[in-house]
Amino acid sequence: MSKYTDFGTPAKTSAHQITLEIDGTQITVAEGTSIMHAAMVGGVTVPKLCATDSLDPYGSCRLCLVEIEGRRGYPASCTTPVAEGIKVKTQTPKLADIRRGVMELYISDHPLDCLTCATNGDCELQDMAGAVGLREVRYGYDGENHLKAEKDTSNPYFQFDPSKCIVCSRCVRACEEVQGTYALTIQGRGFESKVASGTENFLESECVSCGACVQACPTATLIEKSVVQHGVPEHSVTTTCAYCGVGCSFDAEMKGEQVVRMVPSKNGGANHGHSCVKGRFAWGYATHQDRITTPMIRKSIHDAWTEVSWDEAINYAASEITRIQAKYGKEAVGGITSSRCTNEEVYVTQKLVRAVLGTNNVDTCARVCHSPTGYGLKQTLGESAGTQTFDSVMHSDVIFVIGANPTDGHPVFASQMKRRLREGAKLIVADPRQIDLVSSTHVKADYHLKLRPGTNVALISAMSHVIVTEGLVNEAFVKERCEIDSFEAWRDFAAKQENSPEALSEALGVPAEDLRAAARLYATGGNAAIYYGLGVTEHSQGSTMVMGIANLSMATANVGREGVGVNPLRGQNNVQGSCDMGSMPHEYPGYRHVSDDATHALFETAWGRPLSKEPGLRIPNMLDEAISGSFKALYCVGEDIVQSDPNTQHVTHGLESMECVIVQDLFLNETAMYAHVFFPGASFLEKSGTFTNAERRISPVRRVMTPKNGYEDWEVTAKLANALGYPMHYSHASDILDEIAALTPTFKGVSFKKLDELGSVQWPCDDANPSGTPTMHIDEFVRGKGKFFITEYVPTTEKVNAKYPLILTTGRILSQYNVGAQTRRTQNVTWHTEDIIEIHPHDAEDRGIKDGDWVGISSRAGETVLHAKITERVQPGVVYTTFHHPESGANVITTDISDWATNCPEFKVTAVQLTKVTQLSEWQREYKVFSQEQIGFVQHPKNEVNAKSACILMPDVKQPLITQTGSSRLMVQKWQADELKSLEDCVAEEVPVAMIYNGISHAVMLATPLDLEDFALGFSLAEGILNSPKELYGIEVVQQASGIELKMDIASGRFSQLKNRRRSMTGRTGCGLCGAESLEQALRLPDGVNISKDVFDKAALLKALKNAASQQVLQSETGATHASFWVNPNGDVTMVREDVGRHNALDKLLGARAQQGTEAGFVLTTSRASYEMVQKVAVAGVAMLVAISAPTGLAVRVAEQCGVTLVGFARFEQFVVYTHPERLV
Amino acid sequence: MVEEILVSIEKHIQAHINVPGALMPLLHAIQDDVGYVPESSYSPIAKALNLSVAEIHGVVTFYHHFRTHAPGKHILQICRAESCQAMGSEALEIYVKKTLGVDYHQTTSDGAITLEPIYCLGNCACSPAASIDDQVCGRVDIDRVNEIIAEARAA
Amino acid sequence: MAIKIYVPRDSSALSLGANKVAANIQAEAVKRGIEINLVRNGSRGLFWLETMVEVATSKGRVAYGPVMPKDVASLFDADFINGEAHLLNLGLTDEIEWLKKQERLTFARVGITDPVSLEDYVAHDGYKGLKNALAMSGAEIVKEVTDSGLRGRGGAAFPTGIKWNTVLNAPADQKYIVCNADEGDSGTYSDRMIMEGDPLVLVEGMTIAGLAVGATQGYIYLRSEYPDALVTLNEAIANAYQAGYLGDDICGSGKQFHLEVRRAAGAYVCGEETSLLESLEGKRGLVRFKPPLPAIEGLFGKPTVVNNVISLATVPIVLDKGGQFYQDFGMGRSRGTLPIQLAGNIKQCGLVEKAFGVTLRELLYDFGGGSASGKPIRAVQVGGPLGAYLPESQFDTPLDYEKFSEIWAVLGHGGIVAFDDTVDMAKMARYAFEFCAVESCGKCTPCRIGSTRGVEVMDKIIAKEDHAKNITLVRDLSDTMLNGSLCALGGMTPYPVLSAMNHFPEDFGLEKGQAA
Amino acid sequence: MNVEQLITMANQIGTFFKSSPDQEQAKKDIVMHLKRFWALSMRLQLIEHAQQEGKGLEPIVKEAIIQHQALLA
Repeated sequence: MSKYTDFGTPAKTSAHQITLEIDGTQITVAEGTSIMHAAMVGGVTVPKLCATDSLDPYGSCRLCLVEIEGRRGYPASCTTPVAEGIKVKTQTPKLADIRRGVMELYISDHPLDCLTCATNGDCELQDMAGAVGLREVRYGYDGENHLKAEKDTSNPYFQFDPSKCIVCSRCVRACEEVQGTYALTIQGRGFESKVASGTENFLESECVSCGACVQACPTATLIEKSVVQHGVPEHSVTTTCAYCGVGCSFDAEMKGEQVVRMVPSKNGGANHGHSCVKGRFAWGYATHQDRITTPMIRKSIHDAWTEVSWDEAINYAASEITRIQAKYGKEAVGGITSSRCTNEEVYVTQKLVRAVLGTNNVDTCARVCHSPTGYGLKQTLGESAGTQTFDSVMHSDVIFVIGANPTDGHPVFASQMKRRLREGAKLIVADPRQIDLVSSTHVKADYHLKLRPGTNVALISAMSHVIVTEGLVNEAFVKERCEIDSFEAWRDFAAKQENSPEALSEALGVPAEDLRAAARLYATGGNAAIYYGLGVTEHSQGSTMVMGIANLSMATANVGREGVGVNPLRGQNNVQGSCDMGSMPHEYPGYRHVSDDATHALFETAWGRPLSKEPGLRIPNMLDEAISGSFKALYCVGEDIVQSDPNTQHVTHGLESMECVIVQDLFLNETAMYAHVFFPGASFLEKSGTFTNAERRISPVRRVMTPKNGYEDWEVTAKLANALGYPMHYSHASDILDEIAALTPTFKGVSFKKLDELGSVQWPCDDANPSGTPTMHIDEFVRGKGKFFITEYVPTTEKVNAKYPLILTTGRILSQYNVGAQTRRTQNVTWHTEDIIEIHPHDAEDRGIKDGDWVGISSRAGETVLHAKITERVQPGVVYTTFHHPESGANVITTDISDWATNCPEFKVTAVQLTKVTQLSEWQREYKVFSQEQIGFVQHPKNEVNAKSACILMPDVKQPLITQTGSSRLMVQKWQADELKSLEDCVAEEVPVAMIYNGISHAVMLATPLDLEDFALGFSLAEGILNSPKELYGIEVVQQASGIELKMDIASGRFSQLKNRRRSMTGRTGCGLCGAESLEQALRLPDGVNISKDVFDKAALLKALKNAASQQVLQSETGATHASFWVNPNGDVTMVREDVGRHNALDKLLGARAQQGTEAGFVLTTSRASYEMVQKVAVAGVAMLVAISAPTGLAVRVAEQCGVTLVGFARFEQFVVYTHPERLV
Repeated sequence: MVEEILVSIEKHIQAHINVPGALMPLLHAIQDDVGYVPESSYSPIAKALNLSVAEIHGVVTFYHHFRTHAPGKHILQICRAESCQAMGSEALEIYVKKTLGVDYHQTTSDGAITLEPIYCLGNCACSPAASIDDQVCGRVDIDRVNEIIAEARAA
Repeated sequence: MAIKIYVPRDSSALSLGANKVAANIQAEAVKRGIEINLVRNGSRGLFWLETMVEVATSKGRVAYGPVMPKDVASLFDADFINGEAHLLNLGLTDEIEWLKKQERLTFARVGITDPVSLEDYVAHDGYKGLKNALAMSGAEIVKEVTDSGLRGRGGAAFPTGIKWNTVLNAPADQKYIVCNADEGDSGTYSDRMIMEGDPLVLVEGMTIAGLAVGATQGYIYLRSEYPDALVTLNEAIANAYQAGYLGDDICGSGKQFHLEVRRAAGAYVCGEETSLLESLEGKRGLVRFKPPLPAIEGLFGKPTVVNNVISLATVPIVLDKGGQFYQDFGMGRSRGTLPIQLAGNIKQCGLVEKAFGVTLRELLYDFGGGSASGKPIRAVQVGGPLGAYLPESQFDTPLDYEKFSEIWAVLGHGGIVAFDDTVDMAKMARYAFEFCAVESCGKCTPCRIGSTRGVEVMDKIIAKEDHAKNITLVRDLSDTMLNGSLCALGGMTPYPVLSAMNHFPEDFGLEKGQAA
Repeated sequence: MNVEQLITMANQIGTFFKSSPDQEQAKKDIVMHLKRFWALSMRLQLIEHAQQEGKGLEPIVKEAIIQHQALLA
């Protein structure tokens, strides 16, 4: 499958070339190259197992031994460097013997299950056994071995099967060398050597699931579960990750339209074959059942959605925009694009707004993240972009990280940075919180400047003061490269006593000596590079700080070559690109102002429409104008402003004030809940285009599967333009890119053809730089001379006081991405199920808060409730949370305060108070009701996760759908003697249990997860699969997310009988879940249910209970049957069906009802309520199921998610309401 | 007890924090003090030395000298190397195992003695050799080993 | 004037009750009102005579041995403090034939001095070498060592001077001297005897090495099985610091050298220099591949001299008396002396320092006095658990690196373990694999899996299961391990296995002629 | 839109530029910033407010707006 040559050891660069002879061929390579690598260069393949060119040589497998003329022994070619004139033989009879001998040893401790192994055909061990000609293992298989070693399936994405491990240590080394986490080791020694994490299992370990170990494994020991499931892929397409600003290249390895796995591309310019848990594994959202694939429209946000055709949706949207512009004027509409969009999508959207709608009201989500970067770097250096490539960090001697958390936010680049740090580069971290880089495995910051949130500019002033007053300015550089007047003004400003570390130390909360030492290190430690993130930009002085950073780099000559520079770490995949593409209201593509005459003329000519020369509204301005009544329609592409923008109440108020909100997205996101038109979006796997990462690297996004929604996103925008009377005739994203290149000097040389050739290219790419520009500002700044700005520290107006004594700052976490719309719909939730609030032990103590308590967080803007985590990672007075879950309402509490230059919100500083609480905040409770209502408005609400996430915070339904316990406790409402009481109840559990024989899943039963071994044996005997308990060699109970697997090892004779039986069978015997053979098929939430909104009177329920019994004819005769009743809202039983089976009785009733029309009412059953019964009722759209007996825990959770009211123990004058009590009045 | 152990572990960690290649001396210090290297020490050691828990696990399990659980009150080691074999150590091993009722790496039911194999104590001129709690014994015959066991049990 | 009585503190002597003997002497002297000065010296190396007590008399030191604790009273009764006759009286120590026949250069002071006493050390020619070295340049010191012909006594026999020269010429901000004191070979104990009997000679040797190559920090990597050596070393180092022989200003020269003992933790493979370095760095003791040599990238990636205890302990005499003096001993390319350790089934086990060239037979019979059991010596393993087994027919081989190599054997660390005719060589071959399995670091496949398979195949051979096939298999496996292993542990395990099979085929169920 | 919001934003801009040693230049910079980054509707509203006393506006901001209102409108 791999399309890459593995040279075995990393390439070496050296000016000195060495020529040697390998198998008679003269080969010339750089000095330091291994013989193995040289051989591969010369086309000679040497057998190998422990060597791979992403890792340093190791020399353990001993397959790659060679003979060198005149030297003793058989040196390993991976660890032996080339030498001038040596003659190497890679194939001799002696070498063949040794290799075969080694391979014989390997195979003597390896299962012989190649044919049924998941990597059959994609296994290096298998290949090597063939290559060395192993025909026999004379040791036999009765010796000591590891074949019974237990499999570790704890990680949701990959499994570890030590029985297949050859202890090559590639996984351990990859975790160390490539990822830098050191989560793996070899445990024990000698024959007992075993890959281990030192913890219970992979999931419990320090592993960050980057996949490097899986990538490195030459066998099936560490393997993606998706490959186990789907088999080895058959073709691959190289594309670009849609997560963070690192912009990793991936090979989507496919089977037809099925993605089998995403493999980081070795040729990736940003990632060089590395990945993180998001890009590598969290792509399942693209095919998640929550995807909405049919366009929808509605008149009001309080109406249900109507599914319509694409044409209808487009025409409706166009007519609304036209109507609104006619009524309120051109400026009453606008568009917002997302940094998750491709360059081409952003381009066509801003083109639509500017050329078709005739306004510059277009903005992008960079507004709320890196807009100060664009502004600040443009002002100082002349270009709104970072100055370096990621690889540049390998030349840095001092790395200064400010307000960024690369190991969580930019993990793949962080790994590279950590590699450089392990090589000895110095590290300064400026962050209020102790991020991992401050102190983690083999990394320790030389200085952690633990400043108070909101004091960045004081920090940069203090450091500038040291540099200016201690003679650390590089005068020659400044004189040659910078505007001297601006420098002098800055110098005089910085030199003021009020800017000294001593003067600012208290405001910063950082000792003056640390500030001085850090400044000296930055100025004098060699190549010094600054990496910064949203901790710099998301402040009221965000732009000031960016300019301060640029000042510092210019003053010390740390810009304009490799290893130095100013490096904004862009949050999302295409922040750089979306800004480049003219999505800001004041700029055309390439950062050219809308008022600039030449540019204006260029675009007017190219687009053939009159264009406005006035800057448009920014996102917050749009919302403000909406509230004040002059902004009425919004086209929002791929962005979820309700969740991601500050002061949620303000955002939703703005949206509610609009007449037409058009949302284009994969999912019914939070913003879509306020929309009138929904255009289904395409995932990155379904479209073509380009993303531009944080290092200005334009990488191709290639379509690997057909869009589920029918169109790529740019096509939808183009259709809208067409409907608005402006034809856009693009046949492919490449046409758009060509137009961009034609109109934008910095992109002049960019084309899909070039990207195919080079893989990726860093802009500026033009005639002078046809292969792009890795490092900017080399001889001259883009603006000519660099310009210094005075950066006076102005404390934010968001101040702590007695009422709000703590500062809340926000950030993100490795496993989740931004608003979580993607990652929450993957198994990444395993690591981060909810947003929590971090609080220092002192602050917690003061407030009586304990770890895990519910804590109310109130600010001047609002209040929300999260679970507390007590940690010294935060400093006293500072609390911290993430914003990945909508119900967390992190932005309910953030304020409107924003950057002075760009309106980038001050997410990082909110004054709050924390108190221990017992219930969710009012906003959260309202949100829950509102979001559930909105989900209900979708005709086909494939709403599992949405619904789940909407209620996941509720203590009573917090657990996952599947439990592993025999029973669960939950809070219920009991109605007894006209009194409603909340009490705790205990319900039995049922769980899908798969019967798996010798690896083949045969049947799935719903069972209480107790005594499962007995269940397995009893079932097997009863079903005639086994004749005697002796034929069952072993049972393994494996807990999966979707249920429990009973893996039975049965006699081979019985197994072949079972296979024959299955082949000849039309249906399966045994009473399991009908048709389900595997766990994946077992638990399906009803698809497309439309639960009626009926409400019922309690009296009607009690009445029905009284009357029902008398209507059971068969039961009264036999005393042995179940019945299901249809009860109308008056409490009259209008239909009854009986059967020996409770499911059958229900099916009969629902069947009859389907025939006889849809009278309002609910179902009453004489039995207990199982998961399947709830499912049946939900599919039929029935709002309430009343059971005489108890429900199961699974039934309760499913009912909760489907919106069904579930009542149990309904007898005599009492009943217990388990879910949706709001329906009973 | 557990608290005490953690306190003394922390003390040793602090004493070794700036030692180059600190892990081995630190593990020795902990084992000398506590009698073994508790797995609960991995995480604080890792944090202090900027190592991973996995690395510490790898190191502890590599060296046979380190143990992760408390041994018996006394540790009896019998040399299994060639010189001692040449002088009849095999019979001695069999005898000791039978007498104590344990195999290697096991502890007698009264918790008094943990039996361990050892490969050379450097006492080859006085084979067969054994050691009890780091005290080497030479020319160990059945009588001598009975004496050693009795003394250990009495102590 | 107090009477000087010597009772060794050597751990072999301790293992035979030397502490009890010393305590009894002390008590008895008090009881009898005799003023004595009890010195705890190293062992003279005549272990069949331990505990050997010496008394300083006007005629010289008189030895008594083997002294059991219960003998002490009778010694006093016999007036041993004046060297008088007793059943255990061995005469003047210097006149003991066994010692007289030796050429003790490295072991010149062992058993004579108080190991941790600097005065005693200096009084017996200690620190003369260092004094000379301090007046020389690094290159001059290296040349002297090179000229001596000293080869690594750890087993690999690499010329010490050449190794030092590489480190001398490697530019670096920091270099290290590492002493390999992980003496794990069965049948060897000379390192231990030096460290317990004359640790200062090692300290001096390492200091000279530091001066020679420009290293300022030394580590002694000491096996954890030597707790007594740890105590003597630390005492000696502390005393050397105190007296200004270690530290920032050695003997007022302005040159610095620091020294620290680090304990190993029970891994034979850490006697291999690269895994030793890994272990010193706090890692799993996995073998590193070479190049890079430790001399270029050693401890913490810096140029490092890694030498065995005996090699370093021999340096002071080389610097004291000159390279030529040392070079004059020995034969062929094996120059100087070798401290040989007699062990196993030998009547008179002990340390024999002789110039290269002495034969095995002389050692086994002239020094050793034949087997302890009185039965014929059937096999001898030289050079530790990875050394070949030699039959009687090879006993006339002179101890010389090259001569041993010619008969597919190794001298190693100079340990000789004898077996009488009750030995089952198939079991010894099995044990060789077993030892390898117990001690394999697990990095390379031939050693990791091969050692365990070797045990299994030997079991089958011993059980006569598929005999012919398994004989072939064990030879093939040996070939794979020999040629394929990363280090000597796996690579030399075939030495004992194949030599046993070739020299003693009958123990493997083979006819004599079937052997090779 | 809410004029208070505009005042806050304008004052923030003023605060940045007023640290320049040249106050006339600072005023120009304030106005140019508003001109380049603010929508016309917002600018007009701000001018109107500045003309009517300009309550809440920092003096330098108010002066800048009044002084350069032709440029802004």
